[in-house]
Amino acid sequence: MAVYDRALIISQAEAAPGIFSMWLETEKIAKEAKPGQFLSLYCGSEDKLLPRPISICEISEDRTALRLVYRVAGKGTKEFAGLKAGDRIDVMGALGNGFPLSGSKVKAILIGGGIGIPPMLELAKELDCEKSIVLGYRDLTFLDKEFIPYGQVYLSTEDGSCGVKGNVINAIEQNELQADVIYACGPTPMLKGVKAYAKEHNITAWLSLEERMACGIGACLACVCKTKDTDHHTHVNNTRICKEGPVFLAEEIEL
Amino acid sequence: MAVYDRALIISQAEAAPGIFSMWLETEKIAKEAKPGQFLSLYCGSEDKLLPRPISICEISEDRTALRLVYRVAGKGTKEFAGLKAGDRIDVMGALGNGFPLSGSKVKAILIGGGIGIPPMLELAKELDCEKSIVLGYRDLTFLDKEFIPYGQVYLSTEDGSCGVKGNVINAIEQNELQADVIYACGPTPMLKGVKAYAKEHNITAWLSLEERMACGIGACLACVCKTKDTDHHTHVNNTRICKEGPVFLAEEIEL
Amino acid sequence: MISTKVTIAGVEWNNPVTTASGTFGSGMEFADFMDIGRLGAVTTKGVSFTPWTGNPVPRIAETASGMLNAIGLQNPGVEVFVNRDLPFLKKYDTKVIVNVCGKTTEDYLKVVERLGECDVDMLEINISCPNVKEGGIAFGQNACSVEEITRQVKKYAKQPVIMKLSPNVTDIREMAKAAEAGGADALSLINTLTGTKIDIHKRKFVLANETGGLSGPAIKPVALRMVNQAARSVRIPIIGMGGIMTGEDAIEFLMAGATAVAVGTANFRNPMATAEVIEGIQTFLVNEGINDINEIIGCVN
Amino acid sequence: MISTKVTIAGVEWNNPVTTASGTFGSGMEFADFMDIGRLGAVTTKGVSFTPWTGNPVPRIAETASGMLNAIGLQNPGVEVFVNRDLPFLKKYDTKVIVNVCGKTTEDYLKVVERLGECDVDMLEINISCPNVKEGGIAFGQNACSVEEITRQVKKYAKQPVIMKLSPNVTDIREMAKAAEAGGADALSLINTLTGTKIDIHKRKFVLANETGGLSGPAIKPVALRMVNQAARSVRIPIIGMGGIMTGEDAIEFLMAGATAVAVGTANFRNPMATAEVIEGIQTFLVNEGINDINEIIGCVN
Ligand SMILES: Cc1cc2nc3c(=O)[nH]c(=O)nc-3n(C[C@H](O)[C@H](O)[C@H](O)COP(=O)(O)OP(=O)(O)OC[C@H]3O[C@@H](n4cnc5c(N)ncnc54)[C@H](O)[C@@H]3O)c2cc1C
Ligand SMILES: Cc1cc2nc3c(=O)[nH]c(=O)nc-3n(C[C@H](O)[C@H](O)[C@H](O)COP(=O)(O)OP(=O)(O)OC[C@H]3O[C@@H](n4cnc5c(N)ncnc54)[C@H](O)[C@@H]3O)c2cc1C
Ligand SMILES: Cc1cc2nc3c(=O)[nH]c(=O)nc-3n(C[C@H](O)[C@H](O)[C@H](O)COP(=O)(O)O)c2cc1C
Ligand SMILES: Cc1cc2nc3c(=O)[nH]c(=O)nc-3n(C[C@H](O)[C@H](O)[C@H](O)COP(=O)(O)O)c2cc1C
Ligand code: FES
Ligand code: FES
Repeated sequence: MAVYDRALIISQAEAAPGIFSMWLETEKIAKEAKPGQFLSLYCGSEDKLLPRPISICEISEDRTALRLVYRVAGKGTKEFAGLKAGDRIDVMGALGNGFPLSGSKVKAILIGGGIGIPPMLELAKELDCEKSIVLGYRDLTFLDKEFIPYGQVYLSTEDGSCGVKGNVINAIEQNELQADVIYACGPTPMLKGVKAYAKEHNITAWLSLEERMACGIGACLACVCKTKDTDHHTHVNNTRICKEGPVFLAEEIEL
Repeated sequence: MAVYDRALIISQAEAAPGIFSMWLETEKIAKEAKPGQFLSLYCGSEDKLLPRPISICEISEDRTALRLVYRVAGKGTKEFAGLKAGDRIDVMGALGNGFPLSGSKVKAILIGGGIGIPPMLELAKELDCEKSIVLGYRDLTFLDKEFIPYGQVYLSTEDGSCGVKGNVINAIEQNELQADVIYACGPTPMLKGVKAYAKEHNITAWLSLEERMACGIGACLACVCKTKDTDHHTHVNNTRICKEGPVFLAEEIEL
Repeated sequence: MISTKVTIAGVEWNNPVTTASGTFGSGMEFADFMDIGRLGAVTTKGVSFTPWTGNPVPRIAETASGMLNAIGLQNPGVEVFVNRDLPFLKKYDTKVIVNVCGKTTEDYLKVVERLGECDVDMLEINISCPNVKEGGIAFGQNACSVEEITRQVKKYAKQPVIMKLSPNVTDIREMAKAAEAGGADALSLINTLTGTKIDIHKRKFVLANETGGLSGPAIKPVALRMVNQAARSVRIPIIGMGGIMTGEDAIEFLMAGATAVAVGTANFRNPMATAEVIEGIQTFLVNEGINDINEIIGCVN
Repeated sequence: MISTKVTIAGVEWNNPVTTASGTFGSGMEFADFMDIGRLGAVTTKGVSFTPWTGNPVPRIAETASGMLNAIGLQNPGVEVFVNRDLPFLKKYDTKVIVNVCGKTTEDYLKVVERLGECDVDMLEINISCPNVKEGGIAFGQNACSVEEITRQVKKYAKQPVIMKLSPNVTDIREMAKAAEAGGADALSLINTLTGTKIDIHKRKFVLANETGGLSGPAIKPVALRMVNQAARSVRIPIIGMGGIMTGEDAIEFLMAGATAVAVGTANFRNPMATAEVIEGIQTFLVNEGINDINEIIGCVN
């Protein structure tokens, strides 16, 4: 069940230029959190009313704290980046469904693109099977070293400065990676590519989507995505990303 | 000339419950500041656009810093009270005319009521004549001890817990204070009383007024007060408190 | 004992606080965070006769102390509402107000008729949604059509009818009087002000719908002014809304002349917002020594 | 070399930034903080034929990301303006726009006539002030009277005429078209939205005038929407305003279809606001590789 909490900031550091890593103490939320779920973070300044959805990047072993890794994209994330250890922040979570963990028999590819990489870290930790981890960047890499303990890591960069030059699909193809299931989070063009790739190779693909959110809990219908079939809740071909997602089977949604 | 500055907070302390004393390093403003002038203080949070006018309470001897003493009255002053030494704050000043310093031959009464007391401190320091200082409070006193070096201090409290029970006029009458000139700052009812008292006793009275301000520099005409004669700038019976005031000769204005 | 009970069109609420339509779903999602039974009433998301898909995304954008939305009244239709959402709401000791939307007068009437068979306390007729091409605001910007649709709805309605007015008009008093003349039992206002936002890097509108409805504290001064104008123009009670975040904000609306208030955008900043508004009102009444909330309604006039 | 020059009704400005009437006096007070000559144009406080006393205080109140004002157009009258303020403004390399107000059509015409003899670049006719009982907004809320007063002013005006529109209307397009039909050379919008605020402890309105005009970032979405609607409805150029605080905000208005922008409430938060808006526009053009600001005007349409 989602809860609202005034979380304590345990640490905050700039992991790469403009990318921040923050640990929050929030036992109420951490104890039942799952990889692929997200939090709503609220701004302290009263002129910014909407929550900022940020994925769970890691859950502490004792399940009392959560790690978030986020990019300074605008006013809200800029405010968050200014917070220090000891400050508090209003958060709600854990929200959404999270990634379903497949059994240990399968071969999985985890794909993260840009700021879609953070949620793959906790997933990599919790997935108990053979894993290839493909991380796509524009240029500067971040968080990539932390994936090493959990599987074989492949990188792609748009400028070719690191790993394969190109995108994550290029990296998969060049490294001839095989899989029964794909988990992916990243920008929509990347997800489209992954969906097409998975379909072509007949692989089950779980995609984590992004959309602007207002309530974060399924009440306002701001964050919908088109669906192939009529959605059980909305009774139209539209589903709530914050509630039924953010993780969907690729074949069930339209991108 | 008024300047805009990003001042450094040197110290901040709660002088009495809900009353804060803050020293600001702002050489540009302090070097020409006068008692009775004020600063516009700007909020950091973007939802609060208007400046908060706060009087200069003291000017440091080397004229690089200013002291402000203010009451937490609403959202803006609450934000200021949360600032700490080392933080910065946008300020503009010194604004307004300030108190005219009468010569050393006269006898003066300085009257401060409530949060109108702070500006009287620098005035008390700079006025070089015989001074009676009358400070009126509702109940709890503050800043009163700091006036002792500069003249005879008389207190009044509404509840009689300290000094004369009643208001500043009661204190003047009970102590049979005499004067050639009165300087006063405080709530409008008090200023009305002072004006009437000064008129009755034929004393020159300088009153420092308050009004809601937007620009603080005479451009918007938000902060006017009615005048006996046509004002030289506005050409109507209305004058700008932020520019021509906040200090006026009692007989020239209507309260 | 302080009384916070108010009566609107014969329906007694335990306190004057309801939810603004579209910001609270049908309450289910908020039940994790607060006791819905504490609300004076729950106002549901707009309900149409058939399911509506709404507008393309992005549907929302943040603005200074406000937000724009162009949801476009997505909803599963009145049958799903009656069979799924209404039974949920009836478990709580609160009044149920169903917000009704339509593209044609007939649409509205079919929903009103269907709800007439149900255990619903009041109907709120949304003639002011700026985000649908047909119906919605078109009905709400002209005094004659406000009066006419009100009259039609009243013919079919089994429950008291609240007409929800659009602020996108030259003179809100005219619209308020037209609704009253048409037989409305109460008014609610304001719906959102039409606005827009541009992404200067992409050189296009942020919302897929180009424009959306502005809500939140940014619009509170306009909402308060209109509630006050309406309250001075009609005798029927008013539910005031627009930017209410705290109990103090709610008190402003009551003093301006509203008999009750709705909390909307605040639910997105804080899922306990409605409960905190109720507490804030109570604290104010205690501190000011007011025994009955009805004493302050319209007291500035 | 990037060009920021824009031409409005035949008058070329060095850049598209002016001051919103009433927020910059006649510039004198701001000269301590910035070089007024950097502005594309200075728009003065409203000028009437005789001196006006304005409304009682309090005249302003702060609201969430905005403010209410009810100054009531206090001003020393056109003679003082011509003899004191105009000579000051003429020292700078900037265009001078005089904002004209009146209670009757005749009032406006007398000011317009008097300014016809003066070295003034443009006239902005304020038919949208919500804070005076007669005149002002009364002219601006009805298409027929907008057209009629525009026609009258144009008969007497020696300078290009900008009609300043009220946002307190159902359909801004009608008003824009009416002003164009009356012969306006340009439009400016938006003036303030009427709003109010209540002091719940005193149980009365904060402003002595009860209502005031809402300005600042709170209204930006509404302003942008109206500027965009007007730009799509008329061929004459538009000066857009309402909540502009930064260069990015200004770019939004230009993309929506404004040829120039005015900065108002921002001057109160920061006396260098106009200069910073000009710099922000320039930075944006550089970063986006745009050589001529005219390329982006109306680009979302
Ligand atoms: C389920 C989900 C998980 C996410 N996880 C992460 C993460 O782990 N790390 C990370 O850096 N980012 C993540 N994002 C994106 C992140 O939410 C935005 O970057 C952030 O909201 C931007 O806020 P801002 O105030 O800095 O930007 P502003 O542009 O000032 O934001 C204005 C409004 O737009 C919304 N918004 C802007 N960009 C986005 C976006 N891309 N997606 C959704 N809303 C947006 C904001 O929430 C806010 O309401 C996630 C988004 C979603 C939907
Ligand atoms: C010339 C002058 C000198 C002042 N000197 C002092 C001082 O030395 N110490 C001190 O504690 N107070 C002083 N005040 C009063 C002080 O300005 C207000 O208490 C303060 O602005 C309240 O701001 P707020 O954000 O806390 O309250 P809010 O109620 O949130 O303020 C909302 C708006 O109203 C304005 N406002 C509210 N109360 C007043 C008021 N009494 N006068 C003017 N504007 C007001 C605010 O500036 C702001 O624009 C002075 C006022 C003036 C005009
Ligand atoms: C996301 C969202 C959806 C809304 N949907 C509806 C709706 O379905 N029917 C309706 O009458 N009003 C709808 N509204 C308007 C609100 O009920 C309310 O009138 C408005 O938001 C002003 O109140 P607020 O500032 O407290 O949000 C919606 C508002 C928002 C923000
Ligand atoms: C204090 C104040 C005084 C104003 N006086 C005038 C005026 O004299 N004439 C006029 O046409 N508009 C006047 N306005 C309206 C502004 O020019 C402008 O249209 C409005 O404030 C919106 O812009 P902003 O949000 O940038 O302030 C005034 C606005 C304020 C805040
Ligand atoms: S954000 Fe409200 S339904 Fe998803
Ligand atoms: S505050 Fe603007 S004139 Fe005084």
